[in-house]
Amino acid sequence: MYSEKVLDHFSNPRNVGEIVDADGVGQVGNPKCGDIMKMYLKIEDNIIVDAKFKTFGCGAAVATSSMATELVKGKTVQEALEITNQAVAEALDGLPPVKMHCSNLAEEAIKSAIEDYRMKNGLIDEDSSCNVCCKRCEDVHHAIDVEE
Amino acid sequence: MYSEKVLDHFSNPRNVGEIVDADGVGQVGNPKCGDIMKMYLKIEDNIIVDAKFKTFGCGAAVATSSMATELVKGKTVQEALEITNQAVAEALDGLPPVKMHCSNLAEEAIKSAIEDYRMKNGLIDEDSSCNVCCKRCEDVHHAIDVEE
Amino acid sequence: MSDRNIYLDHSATTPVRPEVIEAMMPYFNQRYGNPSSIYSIGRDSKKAIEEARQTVAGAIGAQPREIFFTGSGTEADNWALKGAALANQQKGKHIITTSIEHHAVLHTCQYLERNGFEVTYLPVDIDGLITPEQVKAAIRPDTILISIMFANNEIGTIQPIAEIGKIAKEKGIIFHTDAVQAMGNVSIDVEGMNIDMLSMSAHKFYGPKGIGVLYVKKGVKQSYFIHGGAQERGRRAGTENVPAIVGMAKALEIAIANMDNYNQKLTALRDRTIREIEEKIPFVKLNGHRKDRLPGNVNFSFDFIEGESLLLLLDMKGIAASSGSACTSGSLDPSHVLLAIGLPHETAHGSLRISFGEENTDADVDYLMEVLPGIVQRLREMSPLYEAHCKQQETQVTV
Amino acid sequence: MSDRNIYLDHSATTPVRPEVIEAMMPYFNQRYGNPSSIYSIGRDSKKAIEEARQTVAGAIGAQPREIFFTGSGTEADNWALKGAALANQQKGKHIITTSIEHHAVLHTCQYLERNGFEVTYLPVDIDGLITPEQVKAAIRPDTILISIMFANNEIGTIQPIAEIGKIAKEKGIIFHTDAVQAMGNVSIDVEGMNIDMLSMSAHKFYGPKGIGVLYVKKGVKQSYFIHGGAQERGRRAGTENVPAIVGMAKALEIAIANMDNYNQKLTALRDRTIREIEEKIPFVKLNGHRKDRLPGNVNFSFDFIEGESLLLLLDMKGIAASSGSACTSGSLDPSHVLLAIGLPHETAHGSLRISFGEENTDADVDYLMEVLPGIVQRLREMSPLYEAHCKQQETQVTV
Ligand SMILES: Cc1ncc(COP(=O)(O)O)c(C=O)c1O
Ligand SMILES: Cc1ncc(COP(=O)(O)O)c(C=O)c1O
Repeated sequence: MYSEKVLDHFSNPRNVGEIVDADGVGQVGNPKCGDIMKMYLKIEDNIIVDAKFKTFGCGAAVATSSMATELVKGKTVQEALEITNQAVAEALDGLPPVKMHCSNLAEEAIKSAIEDYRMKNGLIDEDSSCNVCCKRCEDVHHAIDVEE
Repeated sequence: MYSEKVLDHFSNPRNVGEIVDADGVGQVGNPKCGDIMKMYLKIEDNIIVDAKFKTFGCGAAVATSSMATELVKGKTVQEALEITNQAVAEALDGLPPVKMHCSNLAEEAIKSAIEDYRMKNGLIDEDSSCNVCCKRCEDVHHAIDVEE
Repeated sequence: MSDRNIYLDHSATTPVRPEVIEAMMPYFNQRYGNPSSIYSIGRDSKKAIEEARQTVAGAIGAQPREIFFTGSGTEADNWALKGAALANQQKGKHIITTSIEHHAVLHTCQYLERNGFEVTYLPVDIDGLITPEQVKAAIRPDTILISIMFANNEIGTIQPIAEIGKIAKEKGIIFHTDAVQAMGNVSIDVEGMNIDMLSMSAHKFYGPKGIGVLYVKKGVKQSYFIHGGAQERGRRAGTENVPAIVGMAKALEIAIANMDNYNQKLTALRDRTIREIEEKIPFVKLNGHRKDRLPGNVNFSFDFIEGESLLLLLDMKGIAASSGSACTSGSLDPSHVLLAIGLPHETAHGSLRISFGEENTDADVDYLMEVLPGIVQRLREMSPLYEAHCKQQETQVTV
Repeated sequence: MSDRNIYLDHSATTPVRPEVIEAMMPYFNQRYGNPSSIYSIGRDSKKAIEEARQTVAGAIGAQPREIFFTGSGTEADNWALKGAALANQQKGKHIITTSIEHHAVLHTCQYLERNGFEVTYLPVDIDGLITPEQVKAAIRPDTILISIMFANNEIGTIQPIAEIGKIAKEKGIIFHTDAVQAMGNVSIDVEGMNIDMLSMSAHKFYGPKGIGVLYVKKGVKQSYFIHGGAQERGRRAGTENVPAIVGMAKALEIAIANMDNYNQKLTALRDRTIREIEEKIPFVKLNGHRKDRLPGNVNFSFDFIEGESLLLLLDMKGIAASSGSACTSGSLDPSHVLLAIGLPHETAHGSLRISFGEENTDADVDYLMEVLPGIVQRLREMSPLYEAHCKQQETQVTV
């Protein structure tokens, strides 16, 4: 079901860990849904110089976390915000249809960490905060297995 | 499904044919139901001295015809009337359940031929005639394949 | 008993091809993983199923997503009819079919009738054909489903499926065809023929028993029949029968590749047999359409004799054939198909179906024609109906 | 990737035994006749089926006439529930089952709910057990069916079936049990246990996939599910899957003959594995009853980690296991069984099921225990939940 690349990023995930003095930290997902992604970003001069993650989740969740951290490194904050879930999935040579929501999670984790960075640095209002981890879990689960 | 004995009586049926000067002739069954048995009896001094048959029907119909003619030969009319369908089936080492009605046919053929003999010889009233070939076909067919 | 062994009942079932058995073997105890499992041998099974699905889809011009494996042709028919009926009952409760469908369709229709649906059973002509016009005339505003078999299992008649599909499409009515007998014998293109659902069964084309397929065109509204696990994208539950699925695809692949040769060969055997029976045996009637029929199908009625006796005597000579559908021999009723083409009951009881297959040769027909006329004659001599007929003839002659 | 190949997922499916394959082989292309046919090779098939039916009946103390072959365990469950519901709806529309049934039963119940039936899903205790008293209390005047699985496929818990059967009998309610996981592992006597209907599936006891059985006690009112030909005495239509039927009987015969040895061996492997996991890995919880459980079943939750990742890493070490039921892995929902025994969602996601079988040895457990603790540790180190837990612990310690 998984591509070679997914399996590679799952079994040898890049950038696992914490950044103790991270400039932005984002956590998305819900343990009830079986996946949580926590992303740590180190940002200097608007450029993401380091990224690390911790993930509780399936193979695809781990692999997309790994790939997402790889993708953001070296990018400006604006560039990083433009990374779509499609881009993460494509960089992994695709994901099985039932696992596509994991790539959403990666996109959301990036956004959430950047938002944290911006908030800490007074770059946006606190209440514009997009609560990215919305009712994704229920949405996803109900899309499957429904009689047509 | 058929016993060896049924197959023997089917493939080498005894007493096939007509008796041109028969004392009693009985025909039962219905071509619509897929079986007709015609039995010819030669009766002397109340004893059945010869029996022959013609049958249109399945393997069991042919075999029971053959066995029935064997069974009646040498018997008195009264004895012959006592031959049951069970007896015919048993003499053949049994019949598959769906084919048990064929042994009914044999019993009825004997009775019908004897009745014909009796009628011709003024031994019974014409209107006491038991119309043995009744709605057997429908009965039988509807007993099978019905949802419980 | 005979030392011959000539199988002439390929419409009842076929032997599994050696190549098919070979393809199945590894899936019994080497690649035995449950396809729902994520570990390596589970993924192997999953992959095998998806490849099989692709092969089956390709054989009828469908998409793999439109192919659902079932436990038999009968299950496919049940699912097609009950699934479409239940899912579309708001729209209407009227179904159109024919009077010569296999019991898998007919008895399902009767079940639906007991549950509030109304079914029109189109009559067929003397050859077993229905016309597109008949279908068109039967359509009502509340018609939700048309189910018409591709080729008949007893008399082999092939229906004008493409024309019927066109009508169904015009009227926006779901069109199902039971192609259990047609698969491997007739080219089928579900797109071109406007077929919405199609049933098949592997054991009719040298595949294993206990595996079938229902094709369901994308977008067709249909409820599920077997509920449970998420197999077949949640639409048909139950651990997948991996060896049988692989075997079915292999058998179909070979059947499609060889179809032209196979048909040519079977048609020759068929036409020769029909010709010789008509020449050598009196009081016979060919059942089914003389041209629009399955390449391997021969079906005759022999007046004055009964089918089972005929089969038993043929069996004693080493020839396996059938009388009406093998599937119905558990019943005592004469074939509903033969009654539908207008045969009187007694003639319907006296039918013989010969269905040729791959391993048959002209020598088999030689042998059949050596024994059949004698067997028919022998049974006629034992038949009171033949006696009556002969006496009547005599009377007519002497008068 | 590993060169080891250790299969620890026998509850998902089992390899077909060589003796079973051997028994099946002749029926693919030598004795391939349709059992409904009256000629010699048809009769051979028929005889093989009837012998198989006798074997299966004998294994559970039933009469051969009460055994019906189906295309899967799932079909048997669907038929049992839908058949009894439809045939008895005049009497009432209430059904009792449990919240931990296999989806084949649960989703069928949901289907029946959508069609006007009312279903009580009995909750289970922390070990996955229900009590006879719960069943008794749930019975209403309109209860027509009780369906309670013999042994659970995920956590292995075995229910008090005989006691429940007794209650059902007293109240005159039809009692069905899904014994798909129990067959071959537990002695079953349908008479003594007052079971009216029982489902089984051959691929769970080293038989082939795609074949199941529904036992229906004589006299139980039940409508048919698959309509068509007259096979299985007209109650389950479709050409019989002769090789699979023969294989199922052979597999069951061997399973019953070896049951004591088999159970002893599996119980030892199971108990050792449970003990060692509890000793060597922190933050674990055994799921299912410690004693009343299937001999080969081990099911643990590992806090802070997710099951699929665990399975993938085990697979990379050559170990095949499962997380919840293999049949449900197409879905993203955490196991309904683990939720029913009271696990929080996140813990339910982190479960591992190991199910031992015939070919497993102590060396397999050695190897499992060599790799499992490290894999769990590795995933925990990657987990934000474990990080949060550790930080909390630290805070508590420093305060
Ligand atoms: C308890 C239980 N019931 C039913 C089934 C369904 O059986 P099958 O997959 O043969 O349809 C399974 C296994 O998948 C099971 O474990
Ligand atoms: C036309 C037709 N439909 C359906 C079936 C049923 O197929 P199966 O026996 O595989 O269930 C058959 C054969 O038996 C058939 O000939």
